[in-house]
Amino acid sequence: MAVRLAELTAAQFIRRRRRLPTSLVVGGTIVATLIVTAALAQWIAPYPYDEMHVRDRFQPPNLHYLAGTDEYGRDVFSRLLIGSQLSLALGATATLISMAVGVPLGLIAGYRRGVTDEAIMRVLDVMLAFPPIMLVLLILAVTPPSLLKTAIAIGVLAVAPIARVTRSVTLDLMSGEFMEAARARGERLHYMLLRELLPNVWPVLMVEASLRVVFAVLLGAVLSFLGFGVQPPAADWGLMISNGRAFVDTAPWISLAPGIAMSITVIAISLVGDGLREVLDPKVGR
Amino acid sequence: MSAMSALASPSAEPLLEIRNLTIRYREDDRQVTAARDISFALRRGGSLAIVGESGSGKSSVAGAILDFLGPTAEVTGSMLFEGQDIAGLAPAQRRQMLGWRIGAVFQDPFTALNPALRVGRQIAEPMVQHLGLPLPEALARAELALREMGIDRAAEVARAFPHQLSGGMKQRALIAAALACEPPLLILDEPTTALDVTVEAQILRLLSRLRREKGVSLLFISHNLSVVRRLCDDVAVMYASQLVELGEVHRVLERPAHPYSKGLLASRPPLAAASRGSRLAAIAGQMPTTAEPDAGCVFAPRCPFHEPRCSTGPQLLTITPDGHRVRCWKADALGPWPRQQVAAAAAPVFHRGDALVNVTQVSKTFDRSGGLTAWRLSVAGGRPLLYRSPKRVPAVNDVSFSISPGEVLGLVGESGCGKSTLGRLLLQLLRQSGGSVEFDGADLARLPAQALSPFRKQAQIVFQNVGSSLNPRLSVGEALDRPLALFRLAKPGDRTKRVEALLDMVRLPAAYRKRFPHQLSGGERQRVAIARALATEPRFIVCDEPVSALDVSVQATIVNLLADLRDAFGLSYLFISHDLAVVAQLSDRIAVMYRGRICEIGTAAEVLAPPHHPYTQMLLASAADDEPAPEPAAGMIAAATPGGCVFAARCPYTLGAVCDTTSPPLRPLTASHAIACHLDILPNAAVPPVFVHPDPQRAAI
Amino acid sequence: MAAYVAQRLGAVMVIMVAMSVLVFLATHALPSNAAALILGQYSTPETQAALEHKLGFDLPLPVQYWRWASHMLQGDMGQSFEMERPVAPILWDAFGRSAILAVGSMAVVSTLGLALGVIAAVWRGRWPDHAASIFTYFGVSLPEFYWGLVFILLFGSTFHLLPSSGYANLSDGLGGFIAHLVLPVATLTLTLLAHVTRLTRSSMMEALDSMYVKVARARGLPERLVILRHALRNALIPSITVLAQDFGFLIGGIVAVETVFAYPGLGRMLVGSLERQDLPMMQAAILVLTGVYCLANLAADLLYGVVNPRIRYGGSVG
Amino acid sequence: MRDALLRPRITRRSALQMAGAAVLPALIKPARAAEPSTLRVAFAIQPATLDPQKMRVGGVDYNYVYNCFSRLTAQDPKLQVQPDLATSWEATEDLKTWTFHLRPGVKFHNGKPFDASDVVFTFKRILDKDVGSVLRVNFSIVDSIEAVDPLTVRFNLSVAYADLPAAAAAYQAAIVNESTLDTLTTHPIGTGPFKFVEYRPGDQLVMERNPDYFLPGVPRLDRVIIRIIPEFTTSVAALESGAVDAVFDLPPEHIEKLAKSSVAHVEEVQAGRWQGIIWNCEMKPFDDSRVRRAFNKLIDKPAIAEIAMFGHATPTLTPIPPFHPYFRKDIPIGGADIAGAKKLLAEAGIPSGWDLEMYVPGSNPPRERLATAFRDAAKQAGINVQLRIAPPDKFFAEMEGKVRFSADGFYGRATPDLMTYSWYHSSGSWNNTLWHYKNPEVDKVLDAARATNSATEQAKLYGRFQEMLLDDSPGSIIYVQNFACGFSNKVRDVVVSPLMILDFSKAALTA
Repeated sequence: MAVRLAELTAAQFIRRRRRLPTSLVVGGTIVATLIVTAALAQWIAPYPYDEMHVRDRFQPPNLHYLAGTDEYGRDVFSRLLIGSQLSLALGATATLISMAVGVPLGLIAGYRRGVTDEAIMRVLDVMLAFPPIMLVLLILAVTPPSLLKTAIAIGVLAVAPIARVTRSVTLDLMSGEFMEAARARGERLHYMLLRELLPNVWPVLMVEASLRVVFAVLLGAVLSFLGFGVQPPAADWGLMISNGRAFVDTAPWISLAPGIAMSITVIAISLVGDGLREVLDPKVGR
Repeated sequence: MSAMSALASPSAEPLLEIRNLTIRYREDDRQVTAARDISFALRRGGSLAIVGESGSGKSSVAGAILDFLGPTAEVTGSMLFEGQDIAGLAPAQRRQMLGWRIGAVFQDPFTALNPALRVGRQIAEPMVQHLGLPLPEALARAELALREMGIDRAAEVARAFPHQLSGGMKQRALIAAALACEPPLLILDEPTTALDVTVEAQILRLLSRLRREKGVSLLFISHNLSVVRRLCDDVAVMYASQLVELGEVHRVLERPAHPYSKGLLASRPPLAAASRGSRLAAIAGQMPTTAEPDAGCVFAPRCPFHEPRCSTGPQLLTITPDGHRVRCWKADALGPWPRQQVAAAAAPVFHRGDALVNVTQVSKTFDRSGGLTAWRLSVAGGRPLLYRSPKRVPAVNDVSFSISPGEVLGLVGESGCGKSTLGRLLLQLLRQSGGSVEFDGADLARLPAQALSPFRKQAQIVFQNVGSSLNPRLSVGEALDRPLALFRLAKPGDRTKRVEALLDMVRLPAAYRKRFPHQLSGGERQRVAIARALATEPRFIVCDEPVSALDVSVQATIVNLLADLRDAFGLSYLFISHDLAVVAQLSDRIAVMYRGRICEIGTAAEVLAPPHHPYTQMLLASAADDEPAPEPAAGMIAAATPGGCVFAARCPYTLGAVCDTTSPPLRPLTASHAIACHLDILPNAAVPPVFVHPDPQRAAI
Repeated sequence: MAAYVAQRLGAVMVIMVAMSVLVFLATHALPSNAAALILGQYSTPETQAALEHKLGFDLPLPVQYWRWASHMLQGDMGQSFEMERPVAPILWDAFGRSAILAVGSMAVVSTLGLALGVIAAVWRGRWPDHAASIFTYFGVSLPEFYWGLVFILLFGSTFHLLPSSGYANLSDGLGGFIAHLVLPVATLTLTLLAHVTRLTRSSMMEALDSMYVKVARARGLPERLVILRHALRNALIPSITVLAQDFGFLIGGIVAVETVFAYPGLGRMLVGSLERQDLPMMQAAILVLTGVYCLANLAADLLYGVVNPRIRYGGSVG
Repeated sequence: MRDALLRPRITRRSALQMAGAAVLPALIKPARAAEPSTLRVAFAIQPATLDPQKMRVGGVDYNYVYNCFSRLTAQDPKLQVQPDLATSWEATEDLKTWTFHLRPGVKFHNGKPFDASDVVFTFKRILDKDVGSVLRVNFSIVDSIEAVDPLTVRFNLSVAYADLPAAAAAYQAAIVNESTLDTLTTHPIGTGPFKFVEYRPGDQLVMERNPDYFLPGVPRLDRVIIRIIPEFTTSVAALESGAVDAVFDLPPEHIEKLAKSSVAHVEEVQAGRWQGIIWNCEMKPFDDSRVRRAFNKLIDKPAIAEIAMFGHATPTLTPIPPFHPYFRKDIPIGGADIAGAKKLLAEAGIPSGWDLEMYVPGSNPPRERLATAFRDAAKQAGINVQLRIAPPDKFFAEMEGKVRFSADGFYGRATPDLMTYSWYHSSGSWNNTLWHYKNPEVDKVLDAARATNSATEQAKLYGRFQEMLLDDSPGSIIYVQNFACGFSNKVRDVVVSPLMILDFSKAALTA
């Protein structure tokens, strides 16, 4: 084929060397802060998350209770901090589970192609044929709820999309001539997948992972709302919102605080995802 | 006289005159200059080529005229078109001129047509917009326009969607759309670069005819000097955002005045068999991306004629006595571009008996609809409920040849002819559907994949695409270290030294070990890819279009490098390229491939000299096409009749039934030369006779 | 095109069968004892066994599946354990109301999402783009039920502008019918909009950066035509697939939104049946929702085939 | 004393109600001709079944039955047994034979006349094992039932039972007609003040005025629509915006806001519905009375009532509510004694840091708060309680009575016997489901109480009963919850009963 490299114009030249996108910097900073505070929540939190101060019920935010107290007189701010652990853990665990299953499937499907590919993809098609929430509801309705199970259920949900993304990137990479060069050396499967393919799939997976974390956090909240989520007195944000919604007129801070926290988290993670995407594909960002 | 036309002439007002055009791109705090103080003029009915390598700024000039550069570009200077300075017009007014007064055709016809609109509609669009024609009338005219482009089944093409057309056909449709309102100026930005050489020749002939018949002026942007010759009166050479030479086309091509022009012409291989000792002239180094001309001549760092004085101040564009413009103070005093010559090695003699690679009747058929998706549920009665859709595409068909140790076999053919597939079959990256591939006497097909390791060490590959030939996540050092580790070719402690030695072999500094692919230029990446192939100490390398993605000057250095390595290590190559001239430069023998079959094979001299296979002749004619010749009717994606000669549908000499039904075997003409053709008297001229209109029944569009 | 349709139809059929097996197995894996559930607290093992026999729970699973699936195919969805009423009329009733909600939301999401995406792409990097992205960011940053509560408080409780719950029959007047849909549709739209908007934006930007748009500009077409005729037409094609995907999220959203707005639809029915372990209800609801999703994907595939000439007009000319 | 049933601060019903029956029909009628009056009342859950005999859970089911059907007897808001389809009744001396005299001229909604055979059919249906009515246990003392004549029914009991008329007021004992059995779950036919019109599951149940209702002048409303709105935030907003006219059974967290509203108000009565903590006395370690006593000491009833119900509840000793005349006010309810509990636990060999799973039926925030508050107290005594919240139906089907430790709650029953016998008698069905408590002394007291017709005797016996359970109670009845409903200010004369019934028969809407 006689197609030449597209002529790199000066404008493109400039674009290639742009500094990190603002979204990535801002989002990354917030996410990093969130992770640090979540990790140190036990030490930062002014009160134990389940300590009740019955006499101080329904206190609006004040100096003692930064985000007010809930119907048991528990400190909403402390619960928020502990809740960030659960919400982030749910997001991270679910995403890790789906990556752990989806990435190898996608790599193998894309690398092996043919019958292996077909078999994997058709199974994924069936998984994708379920509306997202259905699978989770089904899994959670069958057995008593727990955080890990919620995470697994949400994780299972994301296996198919992650595997698909991985596969499509892998297929792209397969046409890369460095892959053929490696095959011409007679490299083994594990080297091909782990050294040649995975590092190149990784950036795209990071973008996808950010989407999945967001999705998991939100879905976790919905499940808590529907009563299939974590168990009280755990302070998962979704459950806090769900419990606080009864007091939304009289003590709005109980549901507002976790709502704002979740909103910030989700936006920050989305910003990171968008920033990464922008780095990978300069066209999208501008 | 014609040289004058390229300049602002007071007597005849030019159609387009560019004065002191400077283009800068700004973003954030950085700034890059794409064109610097460019001035030229194009007379009515004339044609001017702007020639330069990637990044020289030539496309930015075209973009500035079309107002396509976007908000980051800052354009100064004036652009007089039909006496009016269009630089000062409002964007809407400038947009109004496009398609009406100025037509434009771009490089890649594959993406330039809107996939969601019918072709005819897209040609009719400017007529509706500018001439105010009602759509039905415009559509009717679009059909006529397509016919004018040499398309037979114009009505059918007009109703087609772009994906149903071949590349050449698309480009014809795009030219038709650009010329729909008969604009006085047509800007062509690399219009043939993405096309096969035979198609390119046809498009060039078409443009030449249109220019003659319609009197349209052409502004032709290209990287290819030889293409320019066929179409243009004048040529402007750009280097690093500057115009370095401007003049009448024959004068520039035959007696280039600027050192860069000289180098560019010299690095282009001639269409002739080369001796083992011959090397191409090459321009050392690479074009700077941010050169400041105030510091001196921008070409000085690469110029073999360079003197201290060249770097002291800016070079001015001076007029030579014969009306030529050159940006070099000592242009008059220059000799020819220095040519590198290696001590002529004796032409080696190869014995067929001790072949390193022996390919016997090898075939490869792709099942394009592989896997479960090939299974279809039938809705029509009579068939089994599930059936497998038969979509089998033969890519390589009954090919036999051998390569001796130290021999280079060139493999030429157009895109899709199966030459890359053949290369991969040799390396067992694909398994053949039939026939055998032997390496060093061992039948590779019989070896299980695991047992191929010793073969893999001895046979390597270098690819075309410099963008993807290296894993972007591995440093150069890691990439070169891997084969050493895999085949245990050096002790772990010695591997760094060995990597540096490999870099030295491909003439890269040892410090490149730490670099990543994105920090390398195209030529440097290709050197690393060659070094990686050399790392296993192979005896045989498949070079799959190793220079096609590179600029001419870089191309020459890589070809020279490959020749040096061949001589130094006694390597055998299968050198695959679509470019007959490049193949001829390096190959001992040449095989010509068309649609999965070898139609001619012989020593380089035999293949390049008559008698030819009709297809070889067509390739040669396209490559050597100096003069505009009458173009043949567009016959681009002809389907070969199964069982017949693969070339029959395009062959100007077709004999009829025998060509359609019987596949001609390779017929030896000499001990080393064989041609697969039914003709008794083979075409005997390098330049073809007038192309006979092929059988209209078969003349697919 | 015919081959394409046949292939897609075949795929959907296979997937539906696979899904029905999955739904059947999953619901039968529920540890709860259906017979005990039906009979209540005072059942005895004998009465349970008798009922299990009557319901066919003592048959081998494949036979049970066959019975269940063949009944389903004939539109017989069995009897609700809890209500002791046939499932089908209840389900289709709820389905109709959910469909109104879904179709309404999809209509708003697609028009608004496409419009916002196009606007953001055309004015990329400028304030309409930023405004659209901030709006969509906020929309997706909280789950549907939260927005639902916010809307109820704002429009229902505080300002009394709109009914905050329930459903009104069209026969009782168009005004009430629409008024009851506004808040649920707005909630669903808010959370779904981002996906469509962003994808339209990026595919629109890709289209605007494409060669054929450059060429269309080179034909001197005004920018409006370039955007509408050339860029949009191609940018819409991937949006179809995204809208189909969003339909899946919509189903999830409907479950939550119907609960918040007391909207008597299929989503609420499903959650209720899951909570009450009402097996026939649950199976039917899941199967119908999944089937609808499949059909939505099929419709998108077919539509994709229609608008994409590559599929509609397969081969090359000549 | 019985007036204490209604907490005076809550009710805002006026004298109008008293005068209403006589005056209002004349006032309302013209208005109704102009525009049919429809009352829309929001319930959080939908009716599980329309078959009265098969109902298991109170709330919406009972309310629908109350308004669409009639029973032999009814209980007024003061828990007094009143005539319904039976106009009078009497028992033989030994309290083993009861005769009910039926109201003449009553018609079912489909026009069929009502007579004794319908009563016989209904009670036989209740006693039919295959129907699985929860009432079967209560009536298992019935040996036979016979129609003496079309308007007289006789029950022959195997034991003496004083509370049969009250037991007959159970909603599952609503009288159905044999010929309408087929459509009972889709289009039920009763004899109540309202006729069933339609039921769209998940949406609404519509009832309309029964013009042939046997009481004169009622009902005054043309239609009652039961709207299903699962979220109270939504239903309260709907009440405030006028989309519904009443909200049934407001959770305590929604009372405060509505109390401040200008367009709606709350009516709240004390009710017999109780919530508490259940431990299974047959499972380790609750078979050890020291552990049971320790757990009783852990529970600070007033504090938990405050946390769980924000004061809209009253701590109690047993299922006999504090407003009942038999309630022993002299027994202190007391607070938590963590130290004492710890000591007992140590004696019983329960290690500190013991992990205990507590199963809680969900969808009930007060019950979840109750459990959470208990968890906090238990933590102080070194017990780690893990809450396991399950969907209610799942809980009732799979966990209730099978797990060793749970939170639970029951609707108030009409008589002390119904309140206690099933739960505390060793043969009691709930006892054998929940906590498996065996105490021959308690059995003796309960058996004696149900066999006497004397109120003083009963008061003494039930007083003794409450004392006996103070220390060794098998599970802790923590409080009885108030029953609060929200009403639009337009709504008049809905009778809010402590049995958690809204009686719409006399209700009306003002403009």
